[in-house]
Amino acid sequence: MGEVTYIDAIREAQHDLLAADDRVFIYGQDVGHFGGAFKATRGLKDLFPDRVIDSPISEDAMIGLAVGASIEGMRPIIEMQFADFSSVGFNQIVNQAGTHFYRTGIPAPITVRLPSGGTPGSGPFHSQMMESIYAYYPGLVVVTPATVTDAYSMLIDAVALDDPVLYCEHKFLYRWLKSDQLKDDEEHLPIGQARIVRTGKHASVVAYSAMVHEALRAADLLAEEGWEIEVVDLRSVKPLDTDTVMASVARTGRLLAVGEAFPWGGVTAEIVSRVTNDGFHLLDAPPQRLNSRDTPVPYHPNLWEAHRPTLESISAAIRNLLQF
Amino acid sequence: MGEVTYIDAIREAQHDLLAADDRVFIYGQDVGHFGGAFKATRGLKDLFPDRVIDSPISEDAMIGLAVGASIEGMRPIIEMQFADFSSVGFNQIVNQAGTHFYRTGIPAPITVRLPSGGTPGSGPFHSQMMESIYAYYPGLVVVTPATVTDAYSMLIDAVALDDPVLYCEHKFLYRWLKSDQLKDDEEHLPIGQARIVRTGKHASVVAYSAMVHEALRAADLLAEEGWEIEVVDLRSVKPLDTDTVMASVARTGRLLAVGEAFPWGGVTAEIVSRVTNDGFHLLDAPPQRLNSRDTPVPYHPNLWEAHRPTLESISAAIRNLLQF
Amino acid sequence: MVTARTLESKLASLYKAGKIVGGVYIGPGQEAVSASIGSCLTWNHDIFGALIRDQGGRTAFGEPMLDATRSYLGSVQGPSRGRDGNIHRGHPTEGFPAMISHLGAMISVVAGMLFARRLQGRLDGIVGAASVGDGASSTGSFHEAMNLAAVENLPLVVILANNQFAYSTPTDRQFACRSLVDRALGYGIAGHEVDGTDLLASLEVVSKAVADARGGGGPQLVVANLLRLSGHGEHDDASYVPESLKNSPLGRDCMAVAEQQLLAAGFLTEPEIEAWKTEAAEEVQAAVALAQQEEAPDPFKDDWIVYASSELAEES
Amino acid sequence: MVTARTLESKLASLYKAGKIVGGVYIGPGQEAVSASIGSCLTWNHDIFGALIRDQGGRTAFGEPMLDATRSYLGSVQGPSRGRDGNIHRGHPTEGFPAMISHLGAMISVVAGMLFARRLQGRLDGIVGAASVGDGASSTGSFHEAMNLAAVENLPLVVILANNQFAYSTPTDRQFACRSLVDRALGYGIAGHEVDGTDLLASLEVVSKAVADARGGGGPQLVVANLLRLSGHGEHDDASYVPESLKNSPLGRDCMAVAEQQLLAAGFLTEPEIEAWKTEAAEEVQAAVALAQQEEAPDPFKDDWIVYASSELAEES
Ligand SMILES: Cc1ncc(C[n+]2csc(CCOP(=O)(O)OP(=O)(O)O)c2C)c(N)n1
Ligand SMILES: Cc1ncc(C[n+]2csc(CCOP(=O)(O)OP(=O)(O)O)c2C)c(N)n1
Ligand SMILES: [Mg+2]
Ligand SMILES: [Mg+2]
Repeated sequence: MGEVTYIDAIREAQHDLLAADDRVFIYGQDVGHFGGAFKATRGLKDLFPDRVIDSPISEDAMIGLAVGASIEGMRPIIEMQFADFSSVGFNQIVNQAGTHFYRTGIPAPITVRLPSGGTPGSGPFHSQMMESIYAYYPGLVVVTPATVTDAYSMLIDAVALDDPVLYCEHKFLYRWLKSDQLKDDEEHLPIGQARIVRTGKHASVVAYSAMVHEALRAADLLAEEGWEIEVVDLRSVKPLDTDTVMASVARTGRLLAVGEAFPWGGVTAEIVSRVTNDGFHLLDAPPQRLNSRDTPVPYHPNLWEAHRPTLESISAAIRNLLQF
Repeated sequence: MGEVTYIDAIREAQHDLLAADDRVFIYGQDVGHFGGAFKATRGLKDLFPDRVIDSPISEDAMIGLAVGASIEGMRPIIEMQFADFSSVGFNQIVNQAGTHFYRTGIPAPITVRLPSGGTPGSGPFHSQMMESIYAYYPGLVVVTPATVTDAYSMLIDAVALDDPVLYCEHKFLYRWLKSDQLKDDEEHLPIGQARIVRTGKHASVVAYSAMVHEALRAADLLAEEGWEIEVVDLRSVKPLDTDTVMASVARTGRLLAVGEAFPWGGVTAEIVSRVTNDGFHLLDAPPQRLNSRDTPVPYHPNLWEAHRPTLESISAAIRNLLQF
Repeated sequence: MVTARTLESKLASLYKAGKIVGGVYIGPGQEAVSASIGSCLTWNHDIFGALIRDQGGRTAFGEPMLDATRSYLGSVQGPSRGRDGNIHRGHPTEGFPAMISHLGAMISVVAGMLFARRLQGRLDGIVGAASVGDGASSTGSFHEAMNLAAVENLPLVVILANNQFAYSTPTDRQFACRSLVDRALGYGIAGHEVDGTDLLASLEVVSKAVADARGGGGPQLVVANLLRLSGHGEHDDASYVPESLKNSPLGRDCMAVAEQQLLAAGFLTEPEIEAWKTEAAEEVQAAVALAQQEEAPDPFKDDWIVYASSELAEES
Repeated sequence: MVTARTLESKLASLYKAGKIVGGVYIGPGQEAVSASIGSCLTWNHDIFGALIRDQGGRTAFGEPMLDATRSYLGSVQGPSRGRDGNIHRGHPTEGFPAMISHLGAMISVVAGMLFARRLQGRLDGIVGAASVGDGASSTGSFHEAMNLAAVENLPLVVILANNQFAYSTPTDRQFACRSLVDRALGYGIAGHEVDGTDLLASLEVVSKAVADARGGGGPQLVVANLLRLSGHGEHDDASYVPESLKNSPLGRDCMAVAEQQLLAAGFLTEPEIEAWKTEAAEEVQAAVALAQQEEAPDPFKDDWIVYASSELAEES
C-alpha cells in the first residue's frame, strides 16, 4: 500500500487536465477555495483561478451550462456534491447532453463527477449508486473506476472523450484506497474495456467500483479453501465490455455479478442477460447476481452493512455458485 | 373490437375514482376544462370542479404537492403531460415519494400517470418509456397496462394502493385499442400479477404495454407455421411476477423478453436474469431479449419503425429462439 | 416577419392536408417580438436559443428556410437527418442551439455558451438570447438559469413572450405576480416590458436590452405581452381563448399593426408590402417544393450511432 | 432556544468524541429566527417543514427531544428506526414532515399538505411554514414551490435564513439581487426582511407573517439576515468565514442579544436565565443518557419492507 489515495488521483487528474488544456474548467458547489466537499479540487483554484468556479446550488443549470460550454469547444468538468443530487440535474444529463450528438451531429463532451456509493452513517440521500440510471439512456458513457490508477487515467480519458461521461467515483474508496503510483502506463486500458484483476478457473465474479475490492477479498478467502476465483473489474458500465466478461465465463463456466446498487435491473441484470444471451453454452451453473437490498440505503451502520454486499455475502454467493 | 378505447378506460377510471372517493383529486397541466392533452380528463372538471385542477408547469412541485397531500390523507393523481417530462419531477418521485414510507412509516399514496411510448413523428422527447428508471428505485410501484380493462382496473387499483404508483399508459394504445367492455371482473388481477394472454408450448414471449399486442400478432403469424407461442403480459414491472413468468418458461423451455424501451438494463434484463437465476434448468435455449435500439427515439416514422420492436423483428427473434 | 408568417401559414395548411411529419407549432402574433430579437443578433457571432413560436426570429437571425421545410416535411437532408423534427432544429456551432422540449432547459445552455466564450476571451460585444413563454417561467430550469446568469453576469437577453396561455392554461393558473417582469428584481437583473403587438415598440425595447447586455449591463429580461393567435399546435382549435381577450388590445395582430405603422411612418408603401409578400410566398413555395422532392430517411442508411467517439459503439 | 442551543452544543461535543452516528449539522446563530417560527405554530394543528438549522424551531414547535438524541445516537427507537438519520426526522401525520436532503424539495410538500387541508375543508386558521437557506433559493425546487403556492394562494410562510454561506459558498456566488426578499414581488406574495440576530425583531416580523397567512393573506416570504456561527457541519472549521463578517452586526450571537433584550425589558432576570439553562442542560443530559442506553437497530429484526402494502413485498 502506497501513499497515493483514490481522491488524490482524482485531484491530480483534474490538476493535470487544467494544466494541459485551456478548454478544461471545473464548475461545482464549493469547488473553489474550499476545494470541494471531499477536497477533490484542493488548491486548484489558486493555480487556475478562472477555471475552477463555485456554482450556485442549481444542478439543472450547472449541466445546462456545461452542455452549452461544450458546444463552444470547452471541456467542462461538473462536480456534483453527491451523486444523489444529480437527480435534480437528471433531465439535462439524459435529455440535453445524452441526445445532443445524435440529434445535431455536434458533440457535447462534458464530464460529470458523481461522488457515489455508501459509507456508514450517510443514509438514503448521500449514498446512492446512479450508474444504472444513466447507463439506461442512449448517448451517455458511464465509468466506475475501482483503483487509484484508474481513478486517474479514466478521468483523463473521460475529459478527452467527445461524449458526455458520468464519472462515478466511490466515496468509500476516497481515502481508504491507496497505491504507490498515480498512473500505470503499462496497465492503461481505454474506456470501454474491462480488466481481469485476478485470474482463476472455478468461477468469474464480475464487479465494479468499490465492490471489486470486496470481490477480491472474497476470492482471497475462497483461495484458502482451494478455489480459484477470477475477478473482473468492469471499469465502465456503458459501454460494457461483453467480450472480456464472456471470455472469463468461457474459462470458468460460472458467473456471479456483484453490484452495490439497488437490485432491480441495472448493471448486474445487464451482465447476466448478455452472458446468457450469447454465452449460454459456456455456463455450467445458473448465473447469479448480488446487489444491495431493495430499500433506500439505510443510515445506521448496522443496517447499512446488511444492505449492501459484503465479504460474507459475496463469499456465500460464490460458494453457492460453486455447488452447482 | 368494441367501442371502449384505452383512453376512455383511463378517463372512466378517473371519473369513477373521483365519484367514489372524496380523497381523490387530479392535478396536472391542462387537465381542467381542456380535458388534458390526450383528453384523459375530458368533462371531469365540470363534474368535480374542486378536484380537477390545472397546474403550473412545475413537475417537481407537482409531485411534491402530491406527496404532501397524500400524507394528509388524500389520493392525488398527477398527470404528466408526457412521461418524458417526468424527468424534471424525477427527484421528487424517486427520493421524496419512493423513500417516504421506508423512512417514516407513513404511506405516501400518490399515482403519477405517465403517457408513455412512441407514436410516429413524436421524436426523442415525446416518446420515452420510463418504467425501468422508476422500477430501479425502491419503494415505487410501476404498472404498465396493455388492455382496455387493465387500463381501467389498474388505475382504480393504483389509487387504492398505499404506495406511490407510476402508471405507465401507452399513447399508441389510446385510440387504437378498443374493447367492448370497460371492466372485466372475472379476469381481474391485482397489481403485481402477470397474465398469460395466450397459451402455447413452444416458447414464452414476455412483454408489457404496447408490445403485448405486437407479441400477439407475432404469435398469430407463427401459429400459421405450426408454432404455439405463449404470451405473458407482465402488467406490472415492479413488483414483477416472477412466478407466472417462471411457470410459463417451465412449460415452454424458451424465453423471449420484449420491451419498447432502451436496451441497456431495464425490464427485459431483469426478466432474463430472474429466469436464468432461478429457472436455469428449465431453459432449453438461451433466453433472448428484444428492445428498442440504443439511440434516442427518432422522429421520422421511417426511423421510428426501425427503432422499436415490430411484428417482423419479434417474429424473427422467436424463429431464432425456436431454432436452438 | 412576413416570411415567417407566410412560411407558417403554409406549414399549417400542409398540416391540415396531412403532409407534415409530426405536429406543427407556430407563432402568429409573436412575429414582432421574435423578429425583433432575431434582427438584433448576428448569425455565427451572437447566440440565439429559439423556441417553438420563433419562426420570426429564426428567419431574422438567418436560419435557412430549407431547415424548416426539410424538418417538417421529413427530408433526410434536414439539419437532424430525420432524427429530430420540426422545431428542434439548430446549428449549434453557429450560435444556434437545437432546443429540447423540456421547457426552460435551453436558457442555461445559452448561458453556458456565453460562459465558454468569456473563458476563451471572445465574449466582447457578444449577446446570447433565449426565448421562453409564460408557462416556461414556472419551471425550475428557468429559475436556475436566470439566477446563474445573473451570478455570472452574462450578456444574456431572455425574451419572455407572455401570450396569455400555456397550451390551454391561462396566466392566473401560472403565476400570481402583477407582471413576470417583476421577476427581474429578484434576480438582480434589468427588466423591460413591452406591448408585443407593437413592432416599433418591440424593436425599441429589445434593441435597448440587447445593447445594454452587449455593453456589459448583464442579463436582461424582456417581457412582451401579446396573445397567441393560433392554437397551441395546429391540432388545437384554441376554443378556450375568450372572445374578450381576442378583442382586447392584446389580441391585435402584430402583422397588421406593423403594416399600419410602417405605412404611416412612410417607411414602406402598399405596393412594396405586396411585393414583399409575393416574394415571401415564392420563397416558401420553392423551399417546400425542394424539401418535398428530397428523400426521406432510410433506416438502412442511417448509421444508428449515438456516440461521437464511434469506437465506443456497441453492436445493437 | 436555550434548549436548542444546549442540545446542539452537546451533540457537537458528542460528535467530537466520536459518539454520533453520521454527521452533525447545527444552527447556532439561527435560534432566534427558528424559535420564532416554531413558537408561532401549534403542533398537530399547523405544519412545519424544518431543515438542518432548525433545532430552535423544532423544540419550540414541540418535537420531543428524544427524537433528536435517538436519531443522532443511533437508537432503534428513533422516529425512523435507524433507517434515516440525524436531521431527517419528523412526524408527518402531526404536521411535521421528515425532510429529504435535496434542497428546496420540502416547500412543495408543505404546500401539498395545505392544499389537502383546503380540499378537506379544514384549512381555516392553519399555517404551514417551511425553512430554507440562501443556497436553497437557487434551486429549481424552491422556485416551483414558491410559485405554485402563490398560484394556489396557500397560507405558507417560507422562512429564508440568509446565513451568508451555503457550505463555503458566499452569497455573491449564490444570487445577484439586493436581497432575496426581492423575490417575493416576482411571485406576487408578501415579503418581509428582518435582522435575524435580534430575537424581538424576529418574533415580531415572523408573527406578523404568520398572522397574515392565517388571515388569508397568502404566502409570505420572510428573509432573516444573520451569520452561521458554526461550520456547515461539525466536520467543517469554517475558516473561510472572514473576520470582518464575524465582527459585523450580522455576526452577533442571537442568544447573547436575546439575553440582553430580555433582561433589559425586564422579562427575565439573570437567575431565571441561569435556571433555564440548568434545566435545559438536565433535560438534554437525560435525553442523551436514555438514547445511549437504547438498542441500536438490528438488521435481523428490521423487516426490510419498503412498501406500505406489504403484500407487494418480494423476497430479497
Ligand atoms: C417541463 C415540461 N413540461 C411540460 C411540457 C409540455 N408543454 C409543451 S409546450 C407547453 C405550454 C408552454 O407554454 P408557454 O411556455 O407559455 O409557451 P407557449 O406555448 O405559450 O409559447 C407545455 C405544457 C414541456 N414541454 N416541458
Ligand atoms: C439539490 C442539492 N444540492 C446540493 C446539496 C448539498 N448541500 C447540502 S447543504 C448545502 C448548502 C446549503 O446552503 P443553504 O441553503 O444556504 O443552507 P445553510 O446550510 O446555510 O443553512 C449543500 C450545497 C443538497 N443538499 N441538495
Ligand atoms: Mg404561453
Ligand atoms: Mg446558508
